[in-house]
Amino acid sequence: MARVGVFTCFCGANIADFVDVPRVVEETRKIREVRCSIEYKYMCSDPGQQMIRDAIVQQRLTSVVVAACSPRMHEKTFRKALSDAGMNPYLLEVANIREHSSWVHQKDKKAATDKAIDLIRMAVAKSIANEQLYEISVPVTKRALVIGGGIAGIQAALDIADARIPVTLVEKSPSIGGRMAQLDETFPTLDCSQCILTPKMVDVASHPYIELIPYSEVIELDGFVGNYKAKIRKKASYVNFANCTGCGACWQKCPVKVPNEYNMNIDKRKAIYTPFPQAVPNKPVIDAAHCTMLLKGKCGICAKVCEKGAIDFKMQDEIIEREIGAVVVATGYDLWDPKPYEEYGVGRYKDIITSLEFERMVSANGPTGGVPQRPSDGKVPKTVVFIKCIGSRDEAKGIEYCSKICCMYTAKHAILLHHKVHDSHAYIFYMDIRAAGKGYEEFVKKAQVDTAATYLRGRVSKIYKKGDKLMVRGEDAQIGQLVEVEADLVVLATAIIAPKDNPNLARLLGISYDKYGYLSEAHPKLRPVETAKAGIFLAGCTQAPKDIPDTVAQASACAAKVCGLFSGDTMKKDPMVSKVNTEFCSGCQNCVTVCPYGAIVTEEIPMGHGSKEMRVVSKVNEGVCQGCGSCVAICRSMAINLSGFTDPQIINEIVAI
Amino acid sequence: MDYTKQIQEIASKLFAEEKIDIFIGYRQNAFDDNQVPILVTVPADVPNLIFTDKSVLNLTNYLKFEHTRNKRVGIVVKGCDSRALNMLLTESQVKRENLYVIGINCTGVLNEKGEKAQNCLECVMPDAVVYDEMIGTPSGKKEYSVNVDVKELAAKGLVERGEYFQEIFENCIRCNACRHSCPLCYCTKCCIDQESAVLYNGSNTPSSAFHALMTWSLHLAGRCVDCRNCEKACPSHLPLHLLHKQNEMVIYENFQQHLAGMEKDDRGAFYKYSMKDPDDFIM
Amino acid sequence: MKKLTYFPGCSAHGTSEEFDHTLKLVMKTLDVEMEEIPDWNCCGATSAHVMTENLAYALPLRNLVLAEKFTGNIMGIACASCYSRMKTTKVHMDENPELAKKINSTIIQEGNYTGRVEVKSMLQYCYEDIGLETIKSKVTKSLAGLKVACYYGCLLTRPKGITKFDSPEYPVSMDQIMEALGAEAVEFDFKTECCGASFSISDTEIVESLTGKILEVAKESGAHLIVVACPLCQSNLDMRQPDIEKHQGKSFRLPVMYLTQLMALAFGYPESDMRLKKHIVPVEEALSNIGKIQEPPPKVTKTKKAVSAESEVE
Amino acid sequence: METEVKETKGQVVSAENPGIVAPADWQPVIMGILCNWCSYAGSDLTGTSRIQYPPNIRIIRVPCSSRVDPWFIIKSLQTSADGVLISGCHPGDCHYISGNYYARRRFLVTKKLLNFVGYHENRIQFSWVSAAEGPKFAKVVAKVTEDIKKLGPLHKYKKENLK
Repeated sequence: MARVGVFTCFCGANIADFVDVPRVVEETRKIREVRCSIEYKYMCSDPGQQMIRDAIVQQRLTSVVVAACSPRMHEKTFRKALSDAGMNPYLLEVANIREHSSWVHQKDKKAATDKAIDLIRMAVAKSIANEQLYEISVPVTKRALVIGGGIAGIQAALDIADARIPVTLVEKSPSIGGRMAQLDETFPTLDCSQCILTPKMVDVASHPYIELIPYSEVIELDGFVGNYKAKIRKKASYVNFANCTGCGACWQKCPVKVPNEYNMNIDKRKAIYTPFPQAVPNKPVIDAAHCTMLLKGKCGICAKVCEKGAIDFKMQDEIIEREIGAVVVATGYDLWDPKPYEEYGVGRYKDIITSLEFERMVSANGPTGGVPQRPSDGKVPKTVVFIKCIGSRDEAKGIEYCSKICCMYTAKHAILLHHKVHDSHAYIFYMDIRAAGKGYEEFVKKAQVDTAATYLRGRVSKIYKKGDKLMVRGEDAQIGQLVEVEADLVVLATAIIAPKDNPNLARLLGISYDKYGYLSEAHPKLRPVETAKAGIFLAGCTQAPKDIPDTVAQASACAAKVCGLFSGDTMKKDPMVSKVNTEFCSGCQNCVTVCPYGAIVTEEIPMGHGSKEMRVVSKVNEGVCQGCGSCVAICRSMAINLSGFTDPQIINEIVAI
Repeated sequence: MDYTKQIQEIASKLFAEEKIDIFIGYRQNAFDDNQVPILVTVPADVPNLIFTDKSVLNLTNYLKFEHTRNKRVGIVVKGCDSRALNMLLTESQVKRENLYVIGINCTGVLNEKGEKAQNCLECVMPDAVVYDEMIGTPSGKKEYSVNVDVKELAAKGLVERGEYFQEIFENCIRCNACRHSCPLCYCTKCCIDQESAVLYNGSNTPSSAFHALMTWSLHLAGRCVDCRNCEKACPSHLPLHLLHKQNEMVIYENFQQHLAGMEKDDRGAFYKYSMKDPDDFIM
Repeated sequence: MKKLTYFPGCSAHGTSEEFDHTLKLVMKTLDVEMEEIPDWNCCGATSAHVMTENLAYALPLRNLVLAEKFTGNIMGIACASCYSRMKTTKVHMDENPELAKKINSTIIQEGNYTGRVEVKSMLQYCYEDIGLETIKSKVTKSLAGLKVACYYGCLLTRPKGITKFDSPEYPVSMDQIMEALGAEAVEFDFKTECCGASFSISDTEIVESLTGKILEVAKESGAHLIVVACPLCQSNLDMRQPDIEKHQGKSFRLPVMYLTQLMALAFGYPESDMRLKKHIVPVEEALSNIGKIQEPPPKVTKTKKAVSAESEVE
Repeated sequence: METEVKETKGQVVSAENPGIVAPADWQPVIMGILCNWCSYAGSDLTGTSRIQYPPNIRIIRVPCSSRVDPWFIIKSLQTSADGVLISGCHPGDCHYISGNYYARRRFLVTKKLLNFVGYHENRIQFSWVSAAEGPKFAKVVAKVTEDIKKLGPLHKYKKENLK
């Protein structure tokens, strides 16, 4: 026989003024299973809790009902009181007689009291079916996987590693550094990007807690939070890094020239190459798609000149497996291809370039030695037109969103142009100037005033050729007139888009992505770094376009989340998860389909006791289950139940009144 | 529609080639006025097999019993039966590799009065959708139409409809024959039989019948293929199809014209969703 | 022999008679039998679709219904405006059969619209259904030496969702036909710029400034003449030229010819068949460039090439 | 086709069973099943905002609307309840990603089936109430209570052995 204790709170006057508490106590005492019914002014106060603890011991209660405020308020408080009295905390039920009765029926004390009695009756009935539950602890593998070695991945990896947690950093290309390594100077302070980034890259390479796996990709992720297993494919580099000293003799002698991705294809690199001089690791790789030795079996010059014998043409892709507890995804961004802007002559005119191409040109280690040149004739441009929102905020040709950083880097480009070519002039066509950020508006002002760049509000409708100039025709909406600028060079601020591979990666990791391909955060406001899958976090532009400070902040936030997750040897988890009664499970696997977390798997069990015949049943992975109960409601044979909200508990509530 | 010869030939061939252990088909009953299922285990019994337009029952029901589990089974399925088989395959209740399926492209079976059965008149898929071997000419998918009885009842007033069903629930004797005859009621332990004190009081009253039949029909909603085994098994001759057809209509009209078992790996309407599902009934 | 159902439109019988005439010659050479729709009616361009939507559909729809009485599966249209109205109507009616039925049954007595007949401009027909190879094979007098700027105007390739033909901003079909005839199609940026046709009557100043820009860029590109496939383009660019020259103090002297006139010429028809007298800007001087092959421009050698996407081996 | 709800002075007639009448001051019992993250939080907000609503509803907390098995509805109607209100997160806002989408399908079929066998459709009602929609929750409860008051007491298939 159940022995239930009911504890009704006055909540000062909050409850007592509108609910007749003595009558509640009197009525609830009549319930068959109720052993004691006690009232007190403030149940949540120390003396109130003491009354509960005393009653549990003295009355040998089997469950406790507290009639007070919402369980969302003090459920934890009272559970602790139960624990302190040596009772399983999950034998508590809260009857919400404040938010659901006294506060909302202030004009009818009788009705409010009747309702309060009913709510307590329901809670008592439910509590009788309550079971002892225990917090689930899931062991944690304390190693983080960071996917992507741009500034986001670098920052996350360093912050996690500084907390003495091992990190595996996987980078797709031969060197870490990402997009930031391609930048010249950064807004709004014009620090040299290389100067602030390369020390961090070196730190990654030398950090005792970071394992850097460059030129590789994650191809599989199994498991759940704290217990993931990742498979990483390390692409064949054909260079034995252990022997290579990075002397560079191989690439100097290589006869094959290939467009250089690092310099936006403005110049050429070799088929054996390091992407850029400050690359980390500073070891070359062979581009198998272009190496004549690998393609046709002829050449092999690099192998001949390598004194260390580090070249190995027989090298194969390698699969590396790592057990990890959490994942940070930082795959960065791609740039939109402005081809649809046919009215600008994109693709036909060499002197129309993208911003990142311009960035490479003005970069000191760039293909033109830091001075911009017209691709058509190599002349230094005097008049440069910058056009913003190419693809961004353009539903017809591109995408609807704002790429966020173009306003700032275009202002930067105007300033850099002025630095490099003193007698030049910049014209900037814009839709709006979005310069929200510390020092950003001032920076734009600097471009407008100090550099005297001409800002023209309006869209460009046409670019056509006149002699060797490009005529840029657009509207100056502020004076309501058509303007034409005779330009030497046109720079298009193309939109940021999600990496093409993101949907594949998302499927592989089991997380979601939006219609543009950006990976989705768990909550746009309150959980911006987590994904809906526990233990997987997002940093940088893979989640949405953002600038360097925001990216670094998000990366550090990821690191904090990972460190929090790894703060104990096990993770504690609410025991409100689903459980399968294998005796009743018929193995239809519909629960596997509806589970939003993939928490349900199947296992084989013997048909009967000692039987050799096997049958398939469902099994809940407690570490992954979030306790929604979707599986419970669709299980026809009621083989699954959700602890804390079992069928008997809810049915008891329904039939209690 | 008389495929007796073909089926006997196929069954003999399957036994001769040792492809099957059991063949599930139809035979004439003792009074020669109806057909009953037969589980043929030896080739000598093959001549008893028969298939005509009186081969009414859905034989896939016999796949859920212990006799056939993990045995190699040859089975005859009509259009509706094959949809039930599809459901069983999708819900992992039978293994495809254990089955040799003879699909009948059905032209409709007869009811007790010798007329074409109502579910055959309204049939959407007379052709077998799963088969190893096909008999008859496929006639293709038919247009969906709302069940005439459902339509007629829905046109009546609420009170009248309520009284009609009250009688049905009063006449139910809670024998569970409907459940037993349904191929898709294969649960290890039916929910109605569990924890009876809380869920269902087990007594033979209209309210318990109501509760059991409501639960049952909702568990078959989006899965029922309208074979009407249940109705044939019901000793009280209750029009059980009303409940299933009502649910089928709601599902068809609201959830992208969903019909159970038409495709492989379609788990039924309640195990998927669409953003376009109706929302106007929710405040 | 291919069959083509032909919709001439009002201007083909008037201002652009030379277009109509040379089109018929060209089609004869290309082995296409043109069947002109009898009792065709106005396409409703410029006025109907700003007044009432249903009327704007009804007028072309009747022509489409009439076209379905012929065996040909394609309705070829000379005028770009007619083409635009007809094609828009076809696309919208095919998307919305209910509306088509309604309009059909209310106004049109000649039959029921089924959507069988495809609608194409003559440019599109030449490019897609006849093909560059066939056109090339019929050339008896190459136009080599002649530099042309191809002007498509606003309607032949736009809106993209309706026409589904060539690029809406930088089309190339006419350029390729010109090259098949032996002429050189110069790089011309104002292929689809607005000529101001809608203001033709009401505000000629706008037309002059817009058309003047087109002429200026065409001249700049080195063309001897402008090729068009639309009567309105032709009249605007040709007829207004003297006025533009006078008001803007510039000299263009750029003749504006129909695509079909040049095709007919290349197919060996005498100049007398071109109706050259109808042009305001004389064309003779421009046409005299035919046969005068200029020095080919010096080829850029591989080493000087700025950037190539291909990899290369030294 | 729904039967017209009869307005009778001084008493309420059951919509399903015209033979059953109740006095005019009869109060229905409504079973409210609310999801923890949106609707239960929303109902708490109604309380903290002191927005008043009729006291007929008895609230059960479940983690998600997808936890609601149709026979919770059936069971409620067979025991003390005269009507049921189920409330969850707005589509797209489900705390558990997709729970309410699955639930929505079951709710529609259940509602239509119960109506088919003789329950007035207003006895089974659904709402989406977010954690911020305290005022909406009050409105929803008021409307459901009013609807069910008009329908009169429910006697159908009540458990014979219950009080």
